[in-house]
Amino acid sequence: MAVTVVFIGKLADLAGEDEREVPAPLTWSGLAGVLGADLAEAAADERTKIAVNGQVLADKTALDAGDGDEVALLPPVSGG
Amino acid sequence: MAVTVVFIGKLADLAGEDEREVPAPLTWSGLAGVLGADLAEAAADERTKIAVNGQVLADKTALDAGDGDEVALLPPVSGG
Amino acid sequence: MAITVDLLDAPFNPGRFVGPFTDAHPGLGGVCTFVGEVRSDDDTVEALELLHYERMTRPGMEELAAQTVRRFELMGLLMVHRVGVMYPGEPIVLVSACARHRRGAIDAVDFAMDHLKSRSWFWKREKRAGEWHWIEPREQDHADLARWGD
Amino acid sequence: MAITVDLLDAPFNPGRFVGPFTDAHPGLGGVCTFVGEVRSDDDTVEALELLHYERMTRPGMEELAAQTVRRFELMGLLMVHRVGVMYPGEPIVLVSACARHRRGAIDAVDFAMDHLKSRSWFWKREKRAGEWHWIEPREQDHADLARWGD
Repeated sequence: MAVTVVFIGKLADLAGEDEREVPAPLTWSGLAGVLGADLAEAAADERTKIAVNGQVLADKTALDAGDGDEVALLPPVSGG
Repeated sequence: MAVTVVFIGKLADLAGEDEREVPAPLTWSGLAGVLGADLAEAAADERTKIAVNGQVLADKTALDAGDGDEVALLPPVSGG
Repeated sequence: MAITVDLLDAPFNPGRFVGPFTDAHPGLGGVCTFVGEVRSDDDTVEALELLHYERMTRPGMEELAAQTVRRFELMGLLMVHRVGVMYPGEPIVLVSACARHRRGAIDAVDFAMDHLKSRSWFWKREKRAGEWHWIEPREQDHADLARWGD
Repeated sequence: MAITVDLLDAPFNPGRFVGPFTDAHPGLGGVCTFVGEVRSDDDTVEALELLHYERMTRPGMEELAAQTVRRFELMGLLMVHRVGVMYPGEPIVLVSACARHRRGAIDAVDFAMDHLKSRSWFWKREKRAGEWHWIEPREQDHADLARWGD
């Protein structure tokens, strides 16, 4: 009954860890309650993308992850 | 009292040799008399360039090579 | 036709990849290769770290490689990227393209590099004076990408 | 900054040139390399011969190399060309450019190759069914050159 949230780059710095298990389901409106205000604010930044199981959400406010899903919070890529 | 005439590529085929010593001076009007009609005609082809001591003549009809000069007849380059 | 995509977490020698790659494509007209290294612009950058997200970074590179091969009608494409901590002078990225004609090979490398630099799932930070700093996307990278109209 | 121009009358291994060339430019951001080989498009081309005129071909390549370095602000440029009789699969030409930024390195190779292919003092013939045939300039080569507006 868990969702794995993966934090990348500076969002991992903010979270203080690379990933965290949170209770399913995880929705956009539930994000602040689960991750805290700072991370929810960073997730809301227009340049932050959210992927579920490796697929980027076209509309991240439609987030609705269930048991076993992996949700990644992706800051802007800085290039290889 | 000689000019070296260098033939490149298909002009060497036409000349039957890679170079030839001819009496100085060698001028445009004297070319047919010295090299023969076939080579003079090939030299007159608008795509054929003439170089004297490695410098391409802007106007090949101004050819006027003296003793020790090297005159090259250059067909169109075909690329490396 | 062969596509090779790899992510490496330790220093690599580009020649070790390019030689066998070229030899594997008899009949090629040209092979173009780009190697990007950690610059030592100044003495302030002590190290660079590239992070990736395996389940997105690798599929993204594979899709880019397939797209590049189709667009430029390549005979083969090699795409190798470092992740982890790197020091000035170490190779970061290697892209090599085999084609029947030179224009395809050169343009393919140009295209693949522009996309790797701006649209791939990598995050970068630099260490200066003992402190790590996250690198934001550069405007130039987006301008580079706009050249391809895709 | 180093410019190396060479004409070779025997087969060569590009890696033997590129490795030391790259190593000689610490601090580079990127190195782009193009190697052109004798294609085996079909079985009809048995061999290719490139003729040159030493007193014009070598200075012409040196001038092209210097122009390329200036135009793309390179850290170094390597330009090696075969002459003589070559067989399918053998390298004909190698151009490698070191620069601080990738765009300079890639564009420099593109520029140098277009000019080598269409404006350098080389004459080519191909052997098909035992007969040698002179190769005329290709329209495409001139179109390639027109891209650079020089």
